[in-house]
Amino acid sequence: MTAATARRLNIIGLVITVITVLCAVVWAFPLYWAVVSSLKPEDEVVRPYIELWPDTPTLSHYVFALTKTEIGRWYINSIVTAAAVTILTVSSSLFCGYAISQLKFPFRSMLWWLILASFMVPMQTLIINHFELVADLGLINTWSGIVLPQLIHPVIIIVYKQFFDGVPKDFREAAVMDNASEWRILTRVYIPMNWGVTTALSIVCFIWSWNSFLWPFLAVTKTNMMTITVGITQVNDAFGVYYARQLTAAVLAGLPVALAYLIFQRRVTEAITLSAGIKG
Amino acid sequence: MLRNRRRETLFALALVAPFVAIYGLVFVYPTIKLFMISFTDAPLIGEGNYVGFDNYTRLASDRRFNTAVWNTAYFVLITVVPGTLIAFAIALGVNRLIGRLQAAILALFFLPYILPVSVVYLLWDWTLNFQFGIAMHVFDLLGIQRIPVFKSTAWFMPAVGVITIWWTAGFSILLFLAGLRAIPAEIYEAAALDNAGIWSTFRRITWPLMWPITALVLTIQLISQLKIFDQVYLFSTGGRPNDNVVLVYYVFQRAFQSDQGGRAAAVAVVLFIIVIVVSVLNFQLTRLSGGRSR
Amino acid sequence: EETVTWWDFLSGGDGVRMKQLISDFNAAHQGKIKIDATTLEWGTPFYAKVQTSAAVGEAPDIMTYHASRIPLAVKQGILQEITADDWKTMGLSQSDYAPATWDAVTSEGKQYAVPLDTHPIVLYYNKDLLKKAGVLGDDGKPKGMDSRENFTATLKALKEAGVKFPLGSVTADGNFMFRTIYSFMGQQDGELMTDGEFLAGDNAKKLENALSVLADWTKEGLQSTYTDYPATVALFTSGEAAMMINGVWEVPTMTDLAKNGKLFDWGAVELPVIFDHPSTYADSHSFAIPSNKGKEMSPEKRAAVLEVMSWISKNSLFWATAGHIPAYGPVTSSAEYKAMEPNATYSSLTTNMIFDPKTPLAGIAGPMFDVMSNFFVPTLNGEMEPAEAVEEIKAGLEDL
Amino acid sequence: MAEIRLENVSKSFGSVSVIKDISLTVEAGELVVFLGPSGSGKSTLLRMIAGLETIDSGSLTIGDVRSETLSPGQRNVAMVFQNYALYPHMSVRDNMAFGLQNIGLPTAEIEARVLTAARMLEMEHLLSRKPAQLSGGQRQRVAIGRAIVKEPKAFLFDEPLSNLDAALRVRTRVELAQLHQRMKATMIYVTHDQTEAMTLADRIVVLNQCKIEQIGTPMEVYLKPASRFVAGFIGSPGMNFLPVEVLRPGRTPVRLGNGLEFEIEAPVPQAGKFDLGIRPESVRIMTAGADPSRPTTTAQVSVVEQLGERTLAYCTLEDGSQLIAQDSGRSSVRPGDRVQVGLDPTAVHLFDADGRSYQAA
Amino acid sequence: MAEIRLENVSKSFGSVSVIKDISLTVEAGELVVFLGPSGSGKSTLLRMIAGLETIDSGSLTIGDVRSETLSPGQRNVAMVFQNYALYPHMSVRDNMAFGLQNIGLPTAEIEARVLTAARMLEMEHLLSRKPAQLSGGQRQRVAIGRAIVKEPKAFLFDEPLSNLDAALRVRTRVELAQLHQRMKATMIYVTHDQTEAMTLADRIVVLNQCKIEQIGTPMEVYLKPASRFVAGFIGSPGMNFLPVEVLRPGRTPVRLGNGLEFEIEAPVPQAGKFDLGIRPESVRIMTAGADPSRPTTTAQVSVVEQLGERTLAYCTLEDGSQLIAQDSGRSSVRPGDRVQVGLDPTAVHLFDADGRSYQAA
Ligand SMILES: Nc1ncnc2c1ncn2[C@@H]1O[C@H](COP(=O)(O)OP(=O)(O)OP(=O)(O)O)[C@@H](O)[C@H]1O
Ligand SMILES: Nc1ncnc2c1ncn2[C@@H]1O[C@H](COP(=O)(O)OP(=O)(O)OP(=O)(O)O)[C@@H](O)[C@H]1O
Ligand SMILES: [Mg+2]
Ligand SMILES: [Mg+2]
Repeated sequence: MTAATARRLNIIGLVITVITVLCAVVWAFPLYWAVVSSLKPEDEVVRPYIELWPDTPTLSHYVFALTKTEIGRWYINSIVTAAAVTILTVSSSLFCGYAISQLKFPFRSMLWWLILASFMVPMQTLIINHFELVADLGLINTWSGIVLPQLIHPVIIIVYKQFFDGVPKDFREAAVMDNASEWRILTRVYIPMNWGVTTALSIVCFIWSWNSFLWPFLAVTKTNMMTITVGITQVNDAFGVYYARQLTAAVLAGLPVALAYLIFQRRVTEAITLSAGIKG
Repeated sequence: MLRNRRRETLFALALVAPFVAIYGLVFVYPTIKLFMISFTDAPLIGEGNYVGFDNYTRLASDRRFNTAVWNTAYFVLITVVPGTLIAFAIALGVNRLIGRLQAAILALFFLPYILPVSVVYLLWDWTLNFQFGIAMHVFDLLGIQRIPVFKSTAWFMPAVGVITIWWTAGFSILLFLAGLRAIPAEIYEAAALDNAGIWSTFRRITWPLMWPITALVLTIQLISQLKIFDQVYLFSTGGRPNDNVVLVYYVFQRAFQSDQGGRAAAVAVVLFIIVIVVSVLNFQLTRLSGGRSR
Repeated sequence: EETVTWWDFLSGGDGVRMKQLISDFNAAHQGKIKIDATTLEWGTPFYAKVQTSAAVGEAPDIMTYHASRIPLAVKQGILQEITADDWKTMGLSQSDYAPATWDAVTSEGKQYAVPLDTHPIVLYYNKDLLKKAGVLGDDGKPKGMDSRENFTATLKALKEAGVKFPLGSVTADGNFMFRTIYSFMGQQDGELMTDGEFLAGDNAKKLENALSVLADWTKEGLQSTYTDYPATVALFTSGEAAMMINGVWEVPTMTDLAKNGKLFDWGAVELPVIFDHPSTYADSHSFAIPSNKGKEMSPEKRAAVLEVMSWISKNSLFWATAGHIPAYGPVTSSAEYKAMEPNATYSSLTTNMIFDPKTPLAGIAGPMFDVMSNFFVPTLNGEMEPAEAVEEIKAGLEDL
Repeated sequence: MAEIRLENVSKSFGSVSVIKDISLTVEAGELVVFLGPSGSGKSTLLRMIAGLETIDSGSLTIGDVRSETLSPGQRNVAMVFQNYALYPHMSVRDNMAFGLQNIGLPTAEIEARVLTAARMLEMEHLLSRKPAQLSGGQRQRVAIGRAIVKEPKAFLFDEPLSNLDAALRVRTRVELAQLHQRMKATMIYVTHDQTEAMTLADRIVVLNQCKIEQIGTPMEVYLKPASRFVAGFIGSPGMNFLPVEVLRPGRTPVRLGNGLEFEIEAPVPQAGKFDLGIRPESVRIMTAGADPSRPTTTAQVSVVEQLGERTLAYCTLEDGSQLIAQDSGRSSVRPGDRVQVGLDPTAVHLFDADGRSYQAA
Repeated sequence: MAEIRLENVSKSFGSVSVIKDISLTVEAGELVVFLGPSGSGKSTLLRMIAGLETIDSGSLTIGDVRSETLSPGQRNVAMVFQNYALYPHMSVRDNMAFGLQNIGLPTAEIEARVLTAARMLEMEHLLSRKPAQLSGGQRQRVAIGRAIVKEPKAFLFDEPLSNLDAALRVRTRVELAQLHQRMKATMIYVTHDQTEAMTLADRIVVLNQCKIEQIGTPMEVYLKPASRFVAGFIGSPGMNFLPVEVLRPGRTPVRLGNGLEFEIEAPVPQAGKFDLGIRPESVRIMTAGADPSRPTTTAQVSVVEQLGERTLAYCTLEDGSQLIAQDSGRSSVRPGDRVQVGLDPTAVHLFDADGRSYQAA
């Protein structure tokens, strides 16, 4: 009974591990399938049986997308606007979250409730108002116009506040004893101590901005100002059989963020781990 | 602490100023405008005449609005709790792994989160394509009747629900992992010495200790699923949009397809109120049940 | 030099051809007019964008527009009238267009767009399979094109000959099927809207008739079910479906495949006459001039825009290679066009064309589409009885 | 180095009074330890001196500067926190330099001061490490180093050793003592560990319930506790207390609960019930042939703690009162033994019902 | 209660050997303390007994049951963790009941056991509180209570007091000793604080670098350390070591670095260089008229620690070697004084270069 139980426990553990790995593979399969399909010629794509690897792998769809469109320009637009959204949102949220968490000022709690409430408003419903606003400001077809309405992500402030709340107040006091000004306390103590969460939030914010479609679509009327998600729809064809080409477009739109995530993954998970600060 | 009140206030105001400026410009102002438009018969864009509460009162007898409310509720029902549980289960599985394997598996589970919704749509539309979708080939192999997933009302919401869970679980998984890692190993060792089996360890230790995180994830999920739109819109075009309509989609239809900005705004306001009410309820609920389980 | 800002929603093969036309135009007008073109996503996004942009004065100088959307656009006041003077300046006139086409761009007696083409749906067929099943007529057209019974017999014969799907239909997409169903209504002189009333009188019955034809084909296994657009094309081109009802814009797909030797012997004809007389649904790509709020268009600019519309209309023979039927009569009556196959074969149907009902609710990506689509899909795939669907559609339309 | 003078200082958090009218002068160069049980207000007092808490009333003078209203930075005192509060993202060097950079000292000067401090604390080789890479004792030194470089008027320590394990604690304690001797700096040191207090302090301030119970050198506090609280709190284990009846003031016989009578010098105003306090080392297990002049009584041993260099016997007298007696390291006493314990009448204290001390001898 | 027997037990983490071939028998009812510096493998050994770490080789018998392969639950031992590892979300009652519920005991029986344990630990009034609402000492008692209710074959404690402050530590230490006496349970207790070890243990197992250095009663370990490591590690402060030259084996003169010669009983095989070990309490500050028979030498006092009941003087001999001498509590020695220190020649130990001990007298 003795060794048997130990072994049984081990076997249960092993089974759970195997199940997890299998689930992960199934989970990610659509991603694989999309990539593989995009490497097949169209007529191979629609074969009535499962073909896990192309018979005749082809990059023709990629060549098409990369040469027949202004995709390079779209990437630049996406990178610039998503980066701007990320930097501006994360920094303004950081400052605001810090002030709400650490400083006393009038209307603090009212601001906090407003921010919580804004998390509950579906941003899509404001899009027309945003459009009028941006048009009034003369920012249609500009990077600023694409960026401006995306600058509100209440969640980021909420998370920042939680993290700043979690920093032991000793550090603040130590810095005060060290004659540090408020600005230096923020920039030299609180921000560096929260690099992890900042990375995580930046990546998430970048993902959100990169993936937004409806707003950049409305805000841009020139091909050379389109972001990748908007531009890539030109690769699609309303007619004919173009599964592979559409999937290629999808892969091209998603790839840079996927790569960025994989590069930064370690820091994201570390940050999240540090966030044991999330209290109930 | 001895503080210089005036300096602190000034500094705080300087810090919040950029945010408040943007916030006022792109959130507060448009929201107020939205409220005001909801009392007019404005088109998608431009001015309209004041019509009082007409836009609200007619919602009561609006069949599509009803459908939208129920569909939204149904969608919340089938995604929020299952999505949270699935993410929890995955986090438990991933948490057992170590080193590179853990990183790799976590990446596989997280990657869908980074995709734009249009890509998610393409992927799944393709995977579940009635003629050529790989899932249908699998069904054939298993001897199951093929299912026109996005064209039948019975399957539509569950399918979009599953896809939504697939798409958004990554974020919840990260939160759960954080929570799991915060539970000291010694608690589990104590439980092992206390003869607790896998199940009772989970039920009596892990679950209650994770409750705060679970409540957090539930809240985030609840709020975002109430605001569901893109997936439903994309998957239902050409299919049965009016049967699958959800609240934000209905706003979209009214605004963009019917050119009725005023009526759309009214629906948006109602949705906003629903979200607030439900969040407050949810908050009380999780606090109550949290109080019970701790 | 005038720069003309141009928006279109033409992607894929259409897009390639239009880009060609544009660059030809630019070459021909070097130093005088330059088109600066942007392609935007087809459908709701495009029209929402046009509307919002026009409202803030950010709309282009010229844009492609579906004729079916003109009533809505006129109501929204986002289109400029094309005046008689304009027509004269362009060197075009009513007589250059088929009456139905001219009517399609006319709203309350005024014209709001210049038609570029009409794009009806047609019946594509696989001559090899038809021949094998013995239903290919001597004229090279399918047999049984004259009545419901005969056409159904043709389909059955194909089925018996082992064809998996005698007819490929885009049964997964109600929006698309609207074209076929509306055509069948037209064959009974049915109307969706009569004096502002939906499905008045026996029009409901006519819609039910139209639906039951297709529903019956499904029931008898003669038609592919839950097939989305590309799948339909794929079924046809791979030989699994012997015939296919689809837009003329798929012609290039076939021609290209055939050129590469990847296709069987194929043909395209006007839809079969299921009911009383031939009738085919069509829409028209046209050019329209948005009325930009708060922005007056300079006469020079307007002249340039008119020149664009005129030039492209007159040079639309190349556009015909996209399958569409050029709207400008002189082009279709030219010898070059007559030599184009299968375009010439189906160009005759311009006399039998019907367009969308004239209501702001109609048109591509309009709310009427959604209502219909919602019930077409279940009906065409055997989940719902046509009579019930008609009831629902009527109720849904009235809800708008 | 500067003198720190508190006069009639009070503080409350909301309605809770935490410091009640405390006056205290810490001489320049002196090391004063605040000792007291948890919640007695030690940290609060320290933080008031540092400027991290406001002072409700009373005055604070550091050096010759009235400081109640100065901001923490301006007071020029340095504080070493309980958990050190080292900036985890900065190297040791940066941790020490941060405060100097804040006041805009030239880089060369900063570098020089950091190096001097590092040399003094023998941690030059650690300068580029991050706190996470240091041992507990090393972190403690960094925290001190961070204070030293400021060349402050005074050092404030808030339980700096409480996070260290016992062995490390002893070592760092000695290091701190040596540092103080070398620097002759004014230091205030908060702890509730009295071994630390005894070994480090020039003077000890015993706090209890928001008030000062006693101020004195360690030996004064140990030998002449001003109150029963101090007597019980100081010493490990603390003083034994036995109920006793004073029969007559003056040199006089007292009677324990078990009836034992003996004479002590009792400077009490009148006869009556008192508590007699006597430290374990003044209670000896009597072996045959021991000093017969001591008052002796019988006791039952319940627990024996052999500490090596001495042995503690936890005894119960006949009337049930508890008493800890000390024996030599190589004691043969076993739990359950009945033994004779002898009290040293010259080392007893008397406390009245209010805890006031009346020193014998 | 059950005997615990380890035979030739080894353990490594990856390539790091952490336990090397240890054999040890803990008698039923005995309280054995594992004592050793950080990283010596104490916790690992304990966790191996508990079943929280696997045993690489060797055998483990608890009671009469071979237990290497049993799961932790089946071994029926209870462990009290360093930080208690109480379930934070359960009440005290549930914390104690959890283990019993897991083995399916009837509710009434569980309730009874929990109540008994609570009564024994005097915490009946705490039963419905959550751990967060308890003080450190109370938490400790809950952790013990959780162990008691299991009625285990043995208790394992992993530094259970290390999180408590000094005062509480002393109190709970005494409570633990009393508990052991009442229950007569087999207990293994891990610590690196030797006061705890000395006061609690029936026997002490001194671990160093993954091996057992010595097993013995506290006084054996204190008085007859088997090695220089044990001698230096036990005692607070530890033993003094002075380099010494043995002139001749047998009863024989030795010479210190400063030239002082005196005679000790030296059971060493031959003459040569040794280390002489002598505890602080055997090194006395000589006052005029003290025992003239002791070997005496001159020393310079550097630090004086007045601990109240005794005083430690850190001295430097003329040759620079360091020595701690003990004086009475009311000592008048001051840093900087030159004093005469007298060694007790009957209390010296000799250690060879390998650390092997040669006991004098
Ligand atoms: N911010 C506060 N608000 C209210 N009461 C407080 C606050 N800070 C401290 N106290 C109370 O003031 C009293 C003194 O606290 P203080 O921290 O000075 O004690 P301490 O002597 O340092 O104790 P310890 O040894 O536990 O650190 C305690 O009763 C505490 O509860
Ligand atoms: N999981 C592990 N992997 C690798 N090495 C380990 C692991 N656990 C412990 N060790 C190593 O084993 C040795 C013994 O560790 P152990 O925890 O038993 O020491 P200890 O005596 O309890 O020390 P402490 O007093 O600091 O608790 C240490 O050197 C430690 O670094
Ligand atoms: Mg304190
Ligand atoms: Mg340990």
